[in-house]
Amino acid sequence: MDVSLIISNILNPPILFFFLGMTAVFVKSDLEIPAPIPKLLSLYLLFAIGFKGGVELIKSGITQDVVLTLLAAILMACFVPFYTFFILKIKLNNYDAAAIAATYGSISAVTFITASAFLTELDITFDGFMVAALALMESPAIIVGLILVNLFGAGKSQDFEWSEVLKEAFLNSSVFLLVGSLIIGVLTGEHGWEVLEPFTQGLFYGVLTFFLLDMGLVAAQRIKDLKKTGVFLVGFAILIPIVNAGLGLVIAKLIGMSVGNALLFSVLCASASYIAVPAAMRMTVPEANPSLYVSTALAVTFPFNIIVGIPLYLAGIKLLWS
Amino acid sequence: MDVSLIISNILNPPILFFFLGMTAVFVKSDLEIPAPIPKLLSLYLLFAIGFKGGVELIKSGITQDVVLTLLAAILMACFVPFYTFFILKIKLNNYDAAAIAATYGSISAVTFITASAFLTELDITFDGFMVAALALMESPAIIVGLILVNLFGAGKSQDFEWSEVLKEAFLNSSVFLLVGSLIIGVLTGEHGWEVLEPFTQGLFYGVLTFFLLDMGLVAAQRIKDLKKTGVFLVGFAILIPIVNAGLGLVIAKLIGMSVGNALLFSVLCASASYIAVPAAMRMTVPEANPSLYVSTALAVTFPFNIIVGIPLYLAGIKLLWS
Amino acid sequence: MDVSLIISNILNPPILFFFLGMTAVFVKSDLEIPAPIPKLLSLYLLFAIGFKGGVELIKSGITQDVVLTLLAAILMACFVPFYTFFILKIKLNNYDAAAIAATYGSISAVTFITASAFLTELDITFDGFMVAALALMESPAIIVGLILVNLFGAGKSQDFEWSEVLKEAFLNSSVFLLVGSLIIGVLTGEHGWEVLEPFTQGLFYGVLTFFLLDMGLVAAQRIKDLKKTGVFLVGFAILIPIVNAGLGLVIAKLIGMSVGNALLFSVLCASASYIAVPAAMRMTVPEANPSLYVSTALAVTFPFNIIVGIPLYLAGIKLLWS
Amino acid sequence: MHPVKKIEIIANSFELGKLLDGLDKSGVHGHAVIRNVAGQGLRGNTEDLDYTMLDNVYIIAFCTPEILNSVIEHIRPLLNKFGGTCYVTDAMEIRSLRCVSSDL
Amino acid sequence: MHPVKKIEIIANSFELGKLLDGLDKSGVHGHAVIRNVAGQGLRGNTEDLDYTMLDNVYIIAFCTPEILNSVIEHIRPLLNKFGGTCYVTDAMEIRSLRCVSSDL
Amino acid sequence: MHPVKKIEIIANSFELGKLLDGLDKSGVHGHAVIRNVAGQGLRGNTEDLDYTMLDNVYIIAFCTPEILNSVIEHIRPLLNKFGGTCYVTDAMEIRSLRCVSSDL
Ligand SMILES: Nc1ncnc2c1ncn2[C@@H]1O[C@H](COP(=O)(O)O)[C@@H](O)[C@H]1O
Ligand SMILES: Nc1ncnc2c1ncn2[C@@H]1O[C@H](COP(=O)(O)O)[C@@H](O)[C@H]1O
Ligand SMILES: Nc1ncnc2c1ncn2[C@@H]1O[C@H](COP(=O)(O)O)[C@@H](O)[C@H]1O
Ligand code: NA
Ligand code: NA
Ligand code: NA
Repeated sequence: MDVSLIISNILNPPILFFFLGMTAVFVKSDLEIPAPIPKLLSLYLLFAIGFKGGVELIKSGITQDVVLTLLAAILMACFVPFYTFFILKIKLNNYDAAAIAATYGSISAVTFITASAFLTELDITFDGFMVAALALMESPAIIVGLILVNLFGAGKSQDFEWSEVLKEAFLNSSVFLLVGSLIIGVLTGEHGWEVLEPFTQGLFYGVLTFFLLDMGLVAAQRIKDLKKTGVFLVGFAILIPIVNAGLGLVIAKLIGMSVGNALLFSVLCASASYIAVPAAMRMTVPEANPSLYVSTALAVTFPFNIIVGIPLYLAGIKLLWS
Repeated sequence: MDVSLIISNILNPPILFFFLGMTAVFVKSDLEIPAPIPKLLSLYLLFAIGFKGGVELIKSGITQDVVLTLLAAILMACFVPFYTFFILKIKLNNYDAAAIAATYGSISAVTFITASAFLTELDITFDGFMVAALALMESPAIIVGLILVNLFGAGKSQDFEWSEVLKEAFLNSSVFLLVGSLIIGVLTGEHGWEVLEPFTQGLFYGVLTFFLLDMGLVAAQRIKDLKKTGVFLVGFAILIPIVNAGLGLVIAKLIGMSVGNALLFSVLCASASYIAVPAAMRMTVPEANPSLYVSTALAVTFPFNIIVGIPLYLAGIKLLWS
Repeated sequence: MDVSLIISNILNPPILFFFLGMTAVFVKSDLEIPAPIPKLLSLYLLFAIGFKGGVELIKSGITQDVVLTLLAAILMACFVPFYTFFILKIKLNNYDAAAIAATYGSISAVTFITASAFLTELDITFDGFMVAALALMESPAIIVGLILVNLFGAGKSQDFEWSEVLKEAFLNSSVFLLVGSLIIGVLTGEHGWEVLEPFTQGLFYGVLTFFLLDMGLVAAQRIKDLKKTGVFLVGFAILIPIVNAGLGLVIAKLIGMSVGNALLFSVLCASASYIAVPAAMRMTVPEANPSLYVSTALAVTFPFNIIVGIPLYLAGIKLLWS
Repeated sequence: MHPVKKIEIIANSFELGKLLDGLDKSGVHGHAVIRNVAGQGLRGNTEDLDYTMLDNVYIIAFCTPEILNSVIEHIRPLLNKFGGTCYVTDAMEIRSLRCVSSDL
Repeated sequence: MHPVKKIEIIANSFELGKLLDGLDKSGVHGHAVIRNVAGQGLRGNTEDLDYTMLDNVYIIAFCTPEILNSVIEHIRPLLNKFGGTCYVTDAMEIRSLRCVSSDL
Repeated sequence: MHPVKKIEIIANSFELGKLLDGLDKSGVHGHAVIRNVAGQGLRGNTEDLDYTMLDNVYIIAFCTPEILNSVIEHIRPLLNKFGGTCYVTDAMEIRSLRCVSSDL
């Protein structure tokens, strides 16, 4: 069953263009999407998903479901970096372990968006407030990571300024635009939706497809770094997402989420950040090696999730929920 | 009455995203829309508004209304820099006074576009030839400004080349693209409209929203400059637009414009240029201080007009017209 | 008859915006579409046309018509650089002759796209597999050009690495994205088409229009180079496309193409490459003068084809086919 | 023409603000900044984080020879902490320092 | 290797055309131009007009020492009128000046 | 502060990979690269191919004086074949070369 889901997932334009991007790198084509176009596409996606989430949130209202989901989101965002840190310490120094743990505690908005497009394809509904969960799960891991560095750091305490760290955690452009668009969606509601619909809805799937072409290029360029990261980390980058998705599923079942919401939640748990957290770690833990945390998240976990993970987790949900 | 209009204006996505952009600067988020994306968005808006104006102009034909409106537009574009120059001379040197006067004599296309979106929201019609008025009001103030500098400049006459100045005034990219798109709209008419409609109409509101996010960022960054400009100029930047809009209203009433056209005309009178005129002034009056003329137009007059001005002027029109 | 077709072609938004771009350069307006926006637009166009071609190819299936057309395409792509080389050698050295011959043997995707928009305007159908012909005709001329240089080069054989040359020929970003999108169109079929349609179809005409504005700017900037290229090459750049289109027509008639396909095929034969081939030639035949091969293709052949050529060739087809 | 020192700094764009502050404090009030510089140094390739837009900046500042030591004092600790390189060259200034509106 | 002078000019992009003309007239036919340079100088921050795309350019031109004076003559008036800075450094040229197609 | 040589190369972006390889082989492991440089040289204007994105790059590399000759040996053939220019200047290095995490 999962295999047929995986294949039907793979035969979608976004995933196929992701492969096309990877292929371009492997065959050494000079295809590239020059800066700042990928930035434009990602701003658009955050804007569109946030706005849509807000519009739907105001329609559903803030129910008990919403509150439970958001609490579960924060819980997982704090727990994941904590437990993975101790796994990572087996092979890595404290700095690298903390940075990677933070990366996996946070989320990847593109993975979330790809999962939501996958659900739309299959006509499975999900709620707008999941976007709020997405926003809430981005930042806590950065804070947890830094606390871990301070607790286990090499004797001397880090001299970074907490104000700068908190700013980077909660006001980085992704979180800011996502939350801002969500709030504007709440404020303008159905009426705002109608006027923006051809832009935020009509183009959404196409922009996602185009953006995944770029992600394929970027992810494939990172693959050569995996030699440096070693087998331990590559294994970590595949197994931990499955474990986290599993934890997510159990929680989702416990608090009674719908199938669509449960998938998005487990995808959030399974995904790792390759933009916001790396930037924060470079600034606050300069001792950690960026190759390690960027490459595992980008070249292993991201492709794994969008190709295999999403349909796999859905298969798991169908099993548990039926 | 104006208050309810202001609030309904504020609760629109474009204005809310403008606030979001400003907020990003105030809380020091790293949100930015990297160059040249804002340029792309503004080229698109000029292209779309010009083309639509042309298509509608050919439908309505060149009536007496059109001619009267365009004459009124040129009149105001020449009169405003002239009278404001003498007000500005009270506190400023001749160079700065002329540059700022030219800025306020010209117009801001984005303010115009925001006003037209506002009218569309309220189902108030307006005519395509207002875009021709927009185009005609951009350049004259540059010429008037330079004449003022030459008349009142510090003894020696300026040695700029008039050919370069006229080129900058009438062939700068905004005016050129706007007029060009308008003419093409006239030439291709209904048929051209149909094929381009998903592009020029469908995306319009979304692109405007996205662009105002960037304008919010840019305007807020300018606010710190206002310390240098002083209370006199900040007051000028709020009061003069109201005065100019009032003058515009009276003229609009006299020549019998419709409510929609009257609003657009008064918005044109009230708005100030922050792209074309500053570029021309930097080139021809290097003695003037760019901070003064850019910051007042961008950080005070622009936000004032799109947030408070547009609904305020409409309230005024409703009073006068009823 | 051709004149009325030419005029109706000229009065379309894409062609008019092409003129607008050229006009901007002639009157020295500062209008420009900053990099990398033109790149974004051209990536989009390749993506959209390739994807649409793939979707349609799978609908029609691979018939004898398809195979014959593709064979004809490869034939012409090899024959044109060969015969033009000997014409060019009359006035030019071997290096320049080979580079220009390769340029005219290859194709211009934008010319093809403009022709397909022209057909859509006129409600003349054409087949998706013509996009495959487009892709197949891009590369062979590069190889033929290099063989000619090696055969007739100045005594010493060129020391370029064939692997690099082949890579540039078959994996350059245009060919790669076009073929990749085509394959993905084949794989996702009708279903993929539906989800991407607002993006790939809705915006297509508008993006083409915008892109031709940029092409007008670029082509006009090249016109000043034509002094250097001389009368011989300018004549070549107009006459050879007509000859090639004629050859294309005859072949199209022989193998029984439809009117729409025949036009696209003759446009492919008539057009010259100004991106992929110049890049390959700069790398492999550094002795040739880039001004010669870029300027003729871009400032003469491209405008000639989209303004006069396309309707002219269609008139020829109507004559031959009736 | 009078002699000046040219200071060139290549560092991560994150540190740009701090470096310019450092220059300003040591009395160098003019500078030029080129962004989006790719590079490779002691800590490896800038590509490590390129996707996150953490590229290098190249700062050029000309100053009078007297204040060079003060500049070094202010800049060196930043480079030590965050990485980056700094070089000094001798140059001659040509621009006349007279007021802007007085044409020659 | 033979000695050359390196000329560096930082000025507003508006003046680029005139500056390159000036270099050309004084006999410097090679140059490299970097655009989008941010900066701060006597007249304050380039950000003053950044929204209007009036950023700085950084021009680099290497020339033989003999023509340096001619360059200064042509460039100085432009800098005085519109602002911008110019510096000269000593350098050595490495490129062999032989014709392109003659491989070493 | 110790003396170093500054190497500046301006060449077509196509050759970037080969030039950096050349630097690396001759022992220069640090460099900075500025892309999108416009220019004019012996072979005319870069605009000749600008539409095809074949613009120039500006490579800056500081190295110890000893390896300069090795650098020249590796770079010169590339410049002769494909065009491009290379200049060398004297400079002083300021950055302390100590390890990154040891704050001053
Ligand atoms: N020897 C060098 N020459 C030129 N640029 C250098 C050199 N060493 C380092 N850099 C630049 O300075 C940046 C930071 O250097 P590092 O802190 O050594 O990693 C690198 O990314 C390079 O762009
Ligand atoms: N001392 C300096 N060092 C480096 N760049 C400078 C210096 N002074 C001025 N500049 C650059 O030259 C531009 C114009 O200078 P100015 O005419 O003094 O405003 C500034 O925006 C800076 O980018
Ligand atoms: N004298 C020079 N000064 C500065 N840059 C130069 C000089 N000569 C050539 N260049 C640059 O080097 C590139 C290649 O030079 P060339 O091989 O001579 O065409 C040119 O496009 C310029 O950007
Ligand atoms: Na996670
Ligand atoms: Na006005
Ligand atoms: Na051809």
